[in-house]
Amino acid sequence: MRSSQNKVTTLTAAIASLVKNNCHLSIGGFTINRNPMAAVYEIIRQQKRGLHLYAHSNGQGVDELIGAGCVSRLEIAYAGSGRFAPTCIRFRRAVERGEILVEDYSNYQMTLRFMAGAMGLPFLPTRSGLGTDIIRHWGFAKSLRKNDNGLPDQKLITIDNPFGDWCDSPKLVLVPAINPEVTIIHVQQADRRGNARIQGLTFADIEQAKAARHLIITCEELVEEEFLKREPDRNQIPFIHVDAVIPITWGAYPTACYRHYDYDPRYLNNYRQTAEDEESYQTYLVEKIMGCANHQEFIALNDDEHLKNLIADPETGYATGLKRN
Amino acid sequence: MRSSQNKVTTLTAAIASLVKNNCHLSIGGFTINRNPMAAVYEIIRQQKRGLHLYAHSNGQGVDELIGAGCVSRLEIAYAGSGRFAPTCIRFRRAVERGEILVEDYSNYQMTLRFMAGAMGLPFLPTRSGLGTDIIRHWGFAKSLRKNDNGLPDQKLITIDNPFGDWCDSPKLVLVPAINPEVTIIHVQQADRRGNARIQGLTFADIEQAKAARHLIITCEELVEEEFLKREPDRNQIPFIHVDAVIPITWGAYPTACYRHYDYDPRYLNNYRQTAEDEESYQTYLVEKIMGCANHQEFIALNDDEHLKNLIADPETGYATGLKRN
Amino acid sequence: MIKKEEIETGYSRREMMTIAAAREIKNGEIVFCGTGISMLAAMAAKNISAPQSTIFFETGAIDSRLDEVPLAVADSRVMHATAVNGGLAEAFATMQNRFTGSRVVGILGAAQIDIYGNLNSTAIGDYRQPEVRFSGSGGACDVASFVNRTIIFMQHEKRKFVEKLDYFTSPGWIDGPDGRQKIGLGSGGPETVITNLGVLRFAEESKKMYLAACYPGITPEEVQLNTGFTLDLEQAEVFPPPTSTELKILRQRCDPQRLILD
Amino acid sequence: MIKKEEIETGYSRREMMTIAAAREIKNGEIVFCGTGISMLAAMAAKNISAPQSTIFFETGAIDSRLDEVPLAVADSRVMHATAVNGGLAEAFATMQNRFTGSRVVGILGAAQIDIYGNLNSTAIGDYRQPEVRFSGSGGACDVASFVNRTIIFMQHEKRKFVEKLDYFTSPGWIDGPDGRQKIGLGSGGPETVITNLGVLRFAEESKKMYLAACYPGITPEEVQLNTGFTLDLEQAEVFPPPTSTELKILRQRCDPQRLILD
Repeated sequence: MRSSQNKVTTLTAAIASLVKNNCHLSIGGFTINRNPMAAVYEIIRQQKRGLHLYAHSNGQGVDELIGAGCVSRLEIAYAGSGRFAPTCIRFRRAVERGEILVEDYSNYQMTLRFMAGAMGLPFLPTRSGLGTDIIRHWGFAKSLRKNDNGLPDQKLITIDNPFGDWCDSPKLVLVPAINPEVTIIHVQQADRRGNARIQGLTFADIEQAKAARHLIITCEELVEEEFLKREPDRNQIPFIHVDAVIPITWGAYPTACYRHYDYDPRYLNNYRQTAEDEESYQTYLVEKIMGCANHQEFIALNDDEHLKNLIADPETGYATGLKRN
Repeated sequence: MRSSQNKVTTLTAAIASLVKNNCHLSIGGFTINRNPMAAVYEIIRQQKRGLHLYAHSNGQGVDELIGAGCVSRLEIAYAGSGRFAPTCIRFRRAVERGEILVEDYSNYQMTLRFMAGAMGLPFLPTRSGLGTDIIRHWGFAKSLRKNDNGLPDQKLITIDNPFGDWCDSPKLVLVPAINPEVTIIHVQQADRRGNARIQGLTFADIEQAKAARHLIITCEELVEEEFLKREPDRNQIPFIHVDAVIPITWGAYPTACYRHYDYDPRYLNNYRQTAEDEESYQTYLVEKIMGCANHQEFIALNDDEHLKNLIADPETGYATGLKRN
Repeated sequence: MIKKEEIETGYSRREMMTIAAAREIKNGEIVFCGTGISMLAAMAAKNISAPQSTIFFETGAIDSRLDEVPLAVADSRVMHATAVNGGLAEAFATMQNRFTGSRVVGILGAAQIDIYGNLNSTAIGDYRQPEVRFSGSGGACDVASFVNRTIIFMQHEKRKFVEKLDYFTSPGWIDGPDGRQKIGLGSGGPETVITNLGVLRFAEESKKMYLAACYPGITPEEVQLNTGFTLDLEQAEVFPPPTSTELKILRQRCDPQRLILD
Repeated sequence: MIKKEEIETGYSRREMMTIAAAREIKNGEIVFCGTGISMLAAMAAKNISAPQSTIFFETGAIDSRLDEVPLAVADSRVMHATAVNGGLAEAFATMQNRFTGSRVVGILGAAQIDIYGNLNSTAIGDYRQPEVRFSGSGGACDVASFVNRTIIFMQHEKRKFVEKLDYFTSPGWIDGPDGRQKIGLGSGGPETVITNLGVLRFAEESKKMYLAACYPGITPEEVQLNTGFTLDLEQAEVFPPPTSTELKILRQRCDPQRLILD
């Protein structure tokens, strides 16, 4: 499939065929930017269960998947949505209630774990984490690890530098690779074969993409291959890694997509309030998410004027002067 | 110096102050592309001696430095100039005569060594090299390593995967970081503070740049900071790594500089013939290199018509239809 | 909403904290910012006393212009007019890098801090089923491990300044002057803790936190009362209040919408 | 300069070698190319039988268009109209990657080869002061370690097909069927050796090289005479000569200036 010349499909089909119950899934984006939200909502609609989810610092996407009951296990560095939710609400509740198992890493550790996966290595070293509870406390017990061959037998391993005092690093933490069964990222532009261009910060999306067995790319714009090939210095993901391409405008909404639209402060503030209350959260899920057949319908819940305010200014890449209180 | 707002200087001053005799130097570029040739020739003019040189696959730059007697030790993966010299001539001769010490790595190993340096790590792992003489044969003896605190005590170390069979990698080769005292790269565009943009392939230049204690950037074009900041996705090196910026047109000549000019087949073919003969090589050094006060004079040895033929076609980035026999 | 303290002094505690942190930033430094008040402190420093400091985010943005205050480190506002837009890999490598990391000052926050400046931003109670769960390390553990010095923002409450952390997320001085060296970390460590009551630093010989200054109107005893371990109060001075220039720049240039200040 | 063989057959040995290698490349494969003839073989395959193969260079170029033949893997010609222009780090990661590496076919050359397809491209004689020094591994050791299968180009001479390599640069089958596994490498290994005399492959049970085919006009005995170890000659067929279409495309589309073919 990865050498196919046309990978364009529907989100419904891609999620149905690649995101299985209990699978190991990684989603791109960071807190309130470029989360693959259309895909997240489709996963919720298809009522996937038991997902083993990986992210580094993810906010909205992770919180909605947890809130909808799709997630059993989570490996993460940070679950927050910036000022809109310093700690994600449904994440916090699920962990405190013991509804999901969570295993903590630092942001760089998660980045290196995806990078190791992308590089085809079992681990990468870092000095981050030495002496901390991130090493001492495991979220997943040894037995759970043994029974899932998608997990390494150990969380993190501290070693002495085999090169002695080279680089003034007497000790290193080895972080094990992640090779998710599926990664989903949202990008600004892709072509039918799957070549992709991210504008602005790439976060750890490239590493997450290349570490995965299967890669789903949702994109704001489907463009011609020739268009991307005119400036290949600006592309990051070659088609050889890609399984499915789905063009979806507003595909990251309510999170931001640099140079296309900003995050929606109204949505994110409402979400925080809604997420705090069990009943209103269930109503939100039923009406806003399950109640829409697809992302287009979900976006259409907004009036045009509201969406227009979120459109990025071509100069700065965000909605300059947007009311964000 | 690295936080200075204006790092523009002359090549003469930058080489004189940063490239000391016997220092550990790394140069960017790959075989016949984007070698920092203006800097190489200036090093030759200043008659630097005893350099400990690092490259991955470098052709022209390495060969000229060796030919001029500047180099004592070399760590490298590949010394060749493509079809113009499958093995670099002066390199080959110097090694066969025992005039320089050389230590061999693979291209990925060298890349990872620079990457480790850039990441502030003492080593990175790979599966490349397992079972080969690249691990068994050291170019530098233990005693030499002990006496130079710029070198790790061991060349390469093979370990068992501490995560067992995770990622089907029972064994790994650990490659030690390189932190050169100075790296020199040639880029297409830079601003006065040192922000830099490479067009086309980056080779391992970014890793080499960030691994170094001091970084000299030569650039085809000195541009305004605002120009680079308008499209930061296309920049690779932020000013915080940079010590000196020197604008030099044709700074990579006779190697290519994508989107600016092609390599010069006539020069490279003549060089190969010249390099084969001891006497003509000494004449070349005296007349062509030492005989020019600077790179501008060296470039001016060519008539305008010849240089015009090398100018890159704006569509393809190279000199389309160039006679290359 | 105007708070009582603001009516009395003409500035809020949050403004005082932001300016206190901004004053710690030296010209030429590379400033690692998290979300919220730390970002505002970096913006204030750049606009007031350290114009050649470089603001830098773990998301990969270096030297962001920040025409508007970002509400998260991944906010598109950090991506505009940067020197380079990279990713997390590049950002953390810059901090772990031996040549650039030593020029980075990190600004962090946490849910708990101990006397050696070690931080918890993960959980209260049992790790696997906590009483209170926080966001997690994010980049905090990385920054605290790599960079030359860190500035820490805290709300000054007894339950937050604790004898023993519920979860050890990010390394401070560990357990004393050679604590970091013993576990394999290089130089660096926390330098200043800025709270809503005053400024704390770490004693050279013990690396224990002491009270360096109280904000005008706060007594050292009040600080001790809100601290879960015994503080050396002997060296406490009165912290110089924000100048009108500092306040003006903070309010008008950095956060005119008061998105973070309120 | 027309060679004797070319007058007799209408094509040169170098053309025969290039086409023999091109025929090994499957549609949909990712083709790692070195400098020279291997690059031409990949171009020929893409233009003849494997239009959906992807040409890829260790320098970081993926899916280069190659309107003109490059004279080195860093030639600016490989940078034009690619899917992505990256660097060495990305290129080798693609080969070491568990999902993409298995779809890469690598084309390599060397100065010496042994019966298990292990390669020397470093030195003849003592490593530290060699009789003959070559360019060194470049990416050869990396490719030979990582990818699923490799095709090797060799000049067929006794001093190049040796019992024991002077320097072991790149792993083939090491010393037999479980050789790679013993040293910690995954699946993959050399599949075909293409020389100026014929095509050699590796026996399934022993992983020893055998003669699979001779070019028209070459006898198995001639091949053995130019090989420094004993070859199984029993399975040698006559290799089908280049078709006129293959020759036409190779000469007109791939290397009209005969920069590599001569």
